[in-house]
Amino acid sequence: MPPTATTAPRQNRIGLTVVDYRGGKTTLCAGCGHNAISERILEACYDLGVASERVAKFSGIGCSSKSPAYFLSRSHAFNAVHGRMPSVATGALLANRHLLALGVSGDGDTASIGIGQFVHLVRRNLPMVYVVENNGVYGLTKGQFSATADMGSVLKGGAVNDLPPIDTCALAIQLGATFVGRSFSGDKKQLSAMLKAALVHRGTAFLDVLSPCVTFNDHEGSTKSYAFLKEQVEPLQEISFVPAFEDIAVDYDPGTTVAVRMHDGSQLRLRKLEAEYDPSSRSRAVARLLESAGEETVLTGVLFADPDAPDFLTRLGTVEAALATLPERAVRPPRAALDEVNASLR
Amino acid sequence: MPPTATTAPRQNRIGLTVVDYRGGKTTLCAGCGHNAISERILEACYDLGVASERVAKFSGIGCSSKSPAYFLSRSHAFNAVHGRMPSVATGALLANRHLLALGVSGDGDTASIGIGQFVHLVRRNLPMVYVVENNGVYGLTKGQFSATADMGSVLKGGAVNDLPPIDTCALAIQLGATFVGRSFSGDKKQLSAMLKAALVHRGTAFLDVLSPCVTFNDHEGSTKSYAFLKEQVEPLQEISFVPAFEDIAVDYDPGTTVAVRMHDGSQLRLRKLEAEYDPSSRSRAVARLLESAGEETVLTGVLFADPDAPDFLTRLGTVEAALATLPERAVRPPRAALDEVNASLR
Amino acid sequence: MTNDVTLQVATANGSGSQSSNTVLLRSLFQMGIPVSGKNLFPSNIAGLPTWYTIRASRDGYVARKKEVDVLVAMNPETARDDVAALPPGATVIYDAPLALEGSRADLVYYPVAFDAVVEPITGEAKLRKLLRNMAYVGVVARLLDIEMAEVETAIGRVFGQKARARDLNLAAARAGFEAAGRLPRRHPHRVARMDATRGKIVVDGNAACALGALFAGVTVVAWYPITPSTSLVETLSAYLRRYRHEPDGKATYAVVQAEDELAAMGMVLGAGWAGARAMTATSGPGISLMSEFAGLGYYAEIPGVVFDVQRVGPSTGLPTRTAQGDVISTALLSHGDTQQILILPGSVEECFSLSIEAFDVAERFQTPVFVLTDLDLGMNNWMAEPFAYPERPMDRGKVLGKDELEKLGGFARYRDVDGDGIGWRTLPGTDHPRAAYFTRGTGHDETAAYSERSDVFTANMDRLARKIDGAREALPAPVLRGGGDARVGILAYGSSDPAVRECQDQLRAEAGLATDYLRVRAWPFSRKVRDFVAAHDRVYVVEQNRDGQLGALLRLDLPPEHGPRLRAVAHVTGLPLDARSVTDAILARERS
Amino acid sequence: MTNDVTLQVATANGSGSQSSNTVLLRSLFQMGIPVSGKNLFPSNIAGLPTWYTIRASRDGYVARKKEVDVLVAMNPETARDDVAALPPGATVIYDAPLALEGSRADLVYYPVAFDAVVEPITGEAKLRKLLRNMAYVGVVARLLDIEMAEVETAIGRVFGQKARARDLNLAAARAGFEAAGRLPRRHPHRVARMDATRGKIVVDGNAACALGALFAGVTVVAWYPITPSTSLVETLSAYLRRYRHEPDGKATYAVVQAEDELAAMGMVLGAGWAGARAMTATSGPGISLMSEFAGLGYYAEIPGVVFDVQRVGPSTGLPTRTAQGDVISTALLSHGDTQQILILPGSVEECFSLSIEAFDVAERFQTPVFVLTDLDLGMNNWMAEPFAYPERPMDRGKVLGKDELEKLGGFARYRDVDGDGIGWRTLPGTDHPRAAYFTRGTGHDETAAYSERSDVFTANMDRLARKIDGAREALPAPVLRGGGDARVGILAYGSSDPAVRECQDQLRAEAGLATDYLRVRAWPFSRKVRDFVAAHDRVYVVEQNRDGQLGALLRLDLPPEHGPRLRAVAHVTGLPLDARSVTDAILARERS
Ligand SMILES: Cc1ncc(C[n+]2csc(CCOP(=O)(O)OP(=O)(O)O)c2C)c(N)n1
Ligand SMILES: Cc1ncc(C[n+]2csc(CCOP(=O)(O)OP(=O)(O)O)c2C)c(N)n1
Ligand code: SF4
Ligand code: SF4
Ligand SMILES: [Mg+2]
Ligand SMILES: [Mg+2]
Repeated sequence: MPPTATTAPRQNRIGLTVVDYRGGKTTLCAGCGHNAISERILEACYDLGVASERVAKFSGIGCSSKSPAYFLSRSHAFNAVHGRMPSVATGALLANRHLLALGVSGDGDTASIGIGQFVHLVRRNLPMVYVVENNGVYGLTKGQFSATADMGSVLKGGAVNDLPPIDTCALAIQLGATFVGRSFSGDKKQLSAMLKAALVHRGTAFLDVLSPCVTFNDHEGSTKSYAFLKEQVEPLQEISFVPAFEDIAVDYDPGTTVAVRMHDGSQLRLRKLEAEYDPSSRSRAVARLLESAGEETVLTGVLFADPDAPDFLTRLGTVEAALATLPERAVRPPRAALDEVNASLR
Repeated sequence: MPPTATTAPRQNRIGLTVVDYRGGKTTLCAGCGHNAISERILEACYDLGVASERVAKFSGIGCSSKSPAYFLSRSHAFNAVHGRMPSVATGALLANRHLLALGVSGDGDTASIGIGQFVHLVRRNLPMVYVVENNGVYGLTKGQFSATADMGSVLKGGAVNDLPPIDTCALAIQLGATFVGRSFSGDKKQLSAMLKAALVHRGTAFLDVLSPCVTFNDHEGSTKSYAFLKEQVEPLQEISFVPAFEDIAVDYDPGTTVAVRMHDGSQLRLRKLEAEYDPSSRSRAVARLLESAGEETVLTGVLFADPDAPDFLTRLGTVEAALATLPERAVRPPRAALDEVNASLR
Repeated sequence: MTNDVTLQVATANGSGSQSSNTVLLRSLFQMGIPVSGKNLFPSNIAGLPTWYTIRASRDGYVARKKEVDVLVAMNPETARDDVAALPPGATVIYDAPLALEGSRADLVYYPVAFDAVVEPITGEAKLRKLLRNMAYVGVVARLLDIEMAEVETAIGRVFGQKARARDLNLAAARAGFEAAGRLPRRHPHRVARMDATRGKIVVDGNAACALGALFAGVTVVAWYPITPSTSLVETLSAYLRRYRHEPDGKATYAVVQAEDELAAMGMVLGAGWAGARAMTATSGPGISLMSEFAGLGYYAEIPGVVFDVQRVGPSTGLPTRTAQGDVISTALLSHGDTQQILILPGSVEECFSLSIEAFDVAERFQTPVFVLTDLDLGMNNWMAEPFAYPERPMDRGKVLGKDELEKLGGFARYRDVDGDGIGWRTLPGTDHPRAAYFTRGTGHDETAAYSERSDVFTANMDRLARKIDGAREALPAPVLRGGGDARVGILAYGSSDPAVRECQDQLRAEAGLATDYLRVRAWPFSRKVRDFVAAHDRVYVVEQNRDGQLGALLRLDLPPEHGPRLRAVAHVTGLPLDARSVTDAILARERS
Repeated sequence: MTNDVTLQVATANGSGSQSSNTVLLRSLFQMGIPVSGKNLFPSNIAGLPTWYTIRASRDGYVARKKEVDVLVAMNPETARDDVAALPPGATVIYDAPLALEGSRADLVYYPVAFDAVVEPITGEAKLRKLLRNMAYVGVVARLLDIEMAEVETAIGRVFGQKARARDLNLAAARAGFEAAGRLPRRHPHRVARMDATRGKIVVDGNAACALGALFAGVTVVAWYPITPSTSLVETLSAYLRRYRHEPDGKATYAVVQAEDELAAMGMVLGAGWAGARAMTATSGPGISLMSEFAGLGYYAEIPGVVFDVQRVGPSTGLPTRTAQGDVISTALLSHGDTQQILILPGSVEECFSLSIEAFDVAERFQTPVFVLTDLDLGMNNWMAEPFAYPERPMDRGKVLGKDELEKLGGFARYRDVDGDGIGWRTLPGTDHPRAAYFTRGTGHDETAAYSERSDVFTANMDRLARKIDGAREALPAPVLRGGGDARVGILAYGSSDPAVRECQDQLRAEAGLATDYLRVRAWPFSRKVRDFVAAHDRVYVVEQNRDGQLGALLRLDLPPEHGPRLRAVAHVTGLPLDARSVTDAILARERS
């Protein structure tokens, strides 16, 4: 769209302005990576013309889990208990399969206390966007290591982590997630494209987004600081996203670029920076991630995508309408049914 | 040892007979795979001359988790709550690092409710033998699918599983276990050798042992029945175990056989049946398992071994003696220490 | 001694005796005789001792009776103990090789060579083992005068379509019947046709709860298997499959086996928040695991129904024994000041009807509702009146839709606009820009916005207390038995009901003691409960736990000056409650 | 108005005001004036409003006082509200640009241009922002006559080795002091040196509990961070590092950050079972998550110490506010009939001494012990007597070693050989063939063997009840304040203590009402608690929760006829309790 000369605020394809996608004022620290991610989410929803009323935001507990309050205030939200966002989101989607579920969690919330529910959510391929804002620490409780902290990373007080990190992406790929990526809160372009793809994906779209905690984990010796990440982040691809409502027919070179056709007809274009990387193979993706374990390099990009796998809700074979609001006649069997039951028990 | 002519019962190297390793009478169903595994555990301990008094048995809840009552009655045991064996075992080992911890769990106990604690146990490389008696169902609650049930497997009542199984071995390898194997309750020789290696290993030795539930999951259509497994089990290696106290110098062909030197000097010999399989590479082991996912074939054998990685207790840097029984003078600082503290708070 | 007999069958579990016992129970039922059955089974799958007790009672008593009149001793492991426990004069039918006849002089013995009896029926040894159990049915039928025609009908019903199994079992029962014909009859007990079961059904409480949920229009079921609640969801699933698919095959429900109870409860809250009628079923350990979420449900005000089919705790306890031990911890489930609504069905009829009410209450009061039954009620078979179709439409509570929002111009989620402490809610997905609100377990103001203010917090908590208090008279009211003018009251709930009714009769018959009996059906208590205590000098609170848990809740609820009127009759043995124990306990206190 | 002043500082968190407030607190303390500080902070990391209240009281009152005498208004966001809340006649020191002077006519205003005051000190803007907060320290010092020498000593102490920070802060404080010299003094409050803090220490309750655990010889610590308990374990870890390494550097302890609270509790039980002194620390949500394991600990009889630093529930609630809301749910934690021992320290001294006792009690009674403190006690700084070295050796409870087993020839884990309900245990790893037993949460007999027998189950449960009942007089005894002969009693616990003491004085001074005050320190209650109620006409039960939780436990424990004597004074606002609220509540009841 060519920029217009008037001062009327820009509108997206459903006639809303960016302001309509805003949330409350953040109460996170200035400079916190999480704030940048909130911005990207808000923008991605604006750009895609997502109807906020269809969105349900979910989170657990932590600084990261507070962030759904800071975007999309027109969407319902459920800030659950620590580590238990997956089950709450599952329940809500069971009740209403038409919700667009957008979850934000932290590395502590997901990889420490929440790893069990995470594993099972991923295994079910529950259709939702699941973002982990990964800073390697528990921000809200003042900076203890989480289970994604790297070996050898040092806390402000000097403590050194000597346990291997859980690679939530490798785990998600291994266990059945159908769209998995890793990004960095500082990489606007990559993160935006990946968020958009995640939003249109039908299945578990898991994004591990490195998101420095400026207050407790942004110092020398930390492997989750801005400085460290700026140095070590290594994109596997250059990513662009062409929404279904735009013209897909723009050229690309199939030799260097993989085009992933998303469920809704959008296209995700991955211009390869690491030639051999193949985001369509679970086993090779996991192997590549495990090989890089222990290295300082942080691979980012779309790690795995299988846009057509059946999702959990589809597999359940429920009626098209939301179960939550089915009328009484649809859910209370008729008198004859009870008569039949009574007869069978006589 | 040549068999003697007398009728005196055979003794192991610490002068005990097999009877000394027995437990109570099993209350599991006749033919249950779990009973065979109990037998193998008992024999392995007898063969190695394990001092039962040093052993602490752990389990969660389930038919499988009952089984520690049926072997090694001279060992302390802790039958915990459902899915929480890992934390209890961790605590006990923290208290007494000299215990030989032997855990038996079920696929429901570990992969369903217990997956969170399992992930973290493995990540810590807690030194213990961790056996999952895997029948793909919850035996004790009468045969619902567990999270290791294969896609397409059918229950007696006709229900079909449509979720992918969690491959606990792939998970354990990915997350840091240092000895990982898969076996079948019906394969005496393989299971024995693997149990012995696990018992001498210093680190998390995880064994997923397929163990049919004759009552609820041994029918046609089940992928965990005796018939199915006998057909589909495919060993990656032929395994033998030479304990440290025996003569290691027996010949083997290094071209076809990998010899793994265990921490205590024992040797595990893996004669390769799948030439390329390399149990020393985490990434390749996981990739191989993921490739076989969805196939009917069940790969068994030693999937991964890293006998020299530091275990959790060693990393903690505690005194050699068990913390539990340190005398008062070792754990209550002297009066002068409190004086110093008081002074610092003035 | 007609139509007043308690029969106990001792076998090993997994031996197929369950079918035999059902046949016996049904035969009596078909003869019009009030009957009840109690299954006492071990917490494993096969091979351990099991007892099944059938009581036929012309007076309609269906509580467990401790004194066994006729023992069928099939299990060598327990036979001696079983015989030792009999009252003088009892009858023992036993497998001949057990040679029990010498063990006591004061019993009537009937040895039956069961192997020989079934030998002619089939050559398969494994099958013969099972058929021995149907043979004792024939023996019992002959010795108690149970009509063989009814036995045959019952066998036909139990084995249904499986023609071969049915025929073999028919043969075995007949063989037993024949064999018993040769026994010299020396015992007093017999049964004879009555007309006291016409139109009645036989069903267990778990099935009844399942049917309640079905007719309550449940749409989301998340669960994790645990004895004795498992069959509730499994039965519900079967009914849902039958009655809740659209013509195109699509389901109007979702049943999800969660990874554990925490997840199950999280799913229930997620679904309840999004507007579904959601439920789970569990037992004690699951309740403990749901604690954190239960507090969230209370504080964020989210509907959901939790069935707790109680078993014996603490901890894993006795998974296959019955108790009422989760009452107080469930009422106060979770840290901080929390109050959870409890519903306490006292019969299989109520398992059905109060389960339906539970869903209404949950949505009306926007809070988790716990339906507490127990193993006895849930897993044993009970006679009952046929279930009555719900006459009231579903009460979906206060939900604002798009149009209302448009009219109102907005809403405040936690504002007490109606003076009942209950706010209006909206459902996610409501297509209105003012519909959204932010649900959280942290402090919040009326608009659901985050707040740490003291006054906001306190006002909200006070409203919550008012809201739950306001449920007292909206919950199932207590039920009075007796004229209301006795000086002694009995208060009980749940599966204790049949024992307490029988106890009332015993007290009157044996000691001339008139009692009123109030059966409580919910917490927070109706004010009628206070009034009952106020109207009686002494109130015995009968319950199946050690610490007198409902009594404790009651004491906290009463005007303190009425506290001294309460007397606890609280015991947990794991066995269904029997009247004799209660009567003896009350008489001992009355006489002291 | 000398040495009776309450100062409130309003800032944003993360702005470094914590150091400034500590300097003020310590300066007063060093001047020998009884002082207390209350930090009211939000549940985020930086930028939201924070208040810190310092009370200097010549009478030694250390409870929060609602009426602020002097406000330091640094936070534009809250300044207007803060001023509005002041009592008439109060003093406002404020950042000049806030221009608060017009807001109310009945206050004394001191505008200070803080930016200008710190401007000369450094060119770094970020630093200047922090230094503004030290400048108000100088202003307050000047206006209240706090000695600058003590301020400087306190700054030296707070900034320790960091020479540059120290010097900058010294400069800022001095600059504030100078600036205030130019203000015309128009307020009545001042302080002057006393001698009431000599020899005392200043410490928070979490550090005191940590030190208790350290000197109790704790060896295994498993935890999961949660406000407000986090600093307990973090402080403990620091002390362990300092005092619990052998000369060769090896540790005599292990601290493990668990993956969650379920795991933390599992580790505690595993370690306690294996013989270690094991502990965890948590707050409400963690307690809920530990429910299932807590029941296992009770039933399988495993020692362990759980610190619950209570915050405001239900659910996530107000994580940075104080309450006593977990009392009843913790006492009855887990399904089935369970009873958990509670220990309730009422001061930082007791945080130390009773923590030590908790470990003895846990091992003596072989059961989990819950030490309940709260955010006020745990995270605020308190004056205290120096900690007293434990005089009694550790009580490791009944453990049989190899030699005893050899002599006895064996043992039965759950046999009540001593008549106190407590069996003897052995530790895994004991080198004796008879040492082993099988620990389980399922039914078990005296030898720890699996059992489903009713009589075995009931006998075991009765023994457990006896065991816990037997702890009554072994737990920390209640403490009486008053002659014991008043007609009105007050009963309270934990951090309510200072407010209740002050309230007693107010009641006497304002209404001539003499009271006796019994401070409860454990549950199950000592019989002295009953006696106290028996000896008083009315007993006010003061607690910081909505539902009167300890009062409920008390009502269940009293002879019922004493129930009517209890009156609940139960409120939770999230703020530390103040005397005025309690006094007013009691007087209102006394006068009605
Ligand atoms: C059950 C429970 N345990 C502990 C806590 C305390 N807690 C709050 S947030 C948090 C960790 C958050 O870490 P993460 O998810 O990484 O979020 P971040 O703050 O780093 O964004 C913890 C432990 C809690 N709220 N609930
Ligand atoms: C908290 C809790 N939830 C549920 C149960 C019920 N339960 C007992 S065993 C079991 C599953 C056991 O399955 P698995 O671990 O595979 O063991 P198996 O019986 O198949 O050997 C369940 C769900 C329980 N005991 N505790
Ligand atoms: S503490 Fe860290 S994670 Fe939390 S808001 Fe501040 S910077 Fe972000
Ligand atoms: S039910 Fe299955 S798992 Fe359990 S004992 Fe029987 S065969 Fe084994
Ligand atoms: Mg984090
Ligand atoms: Mg299983």
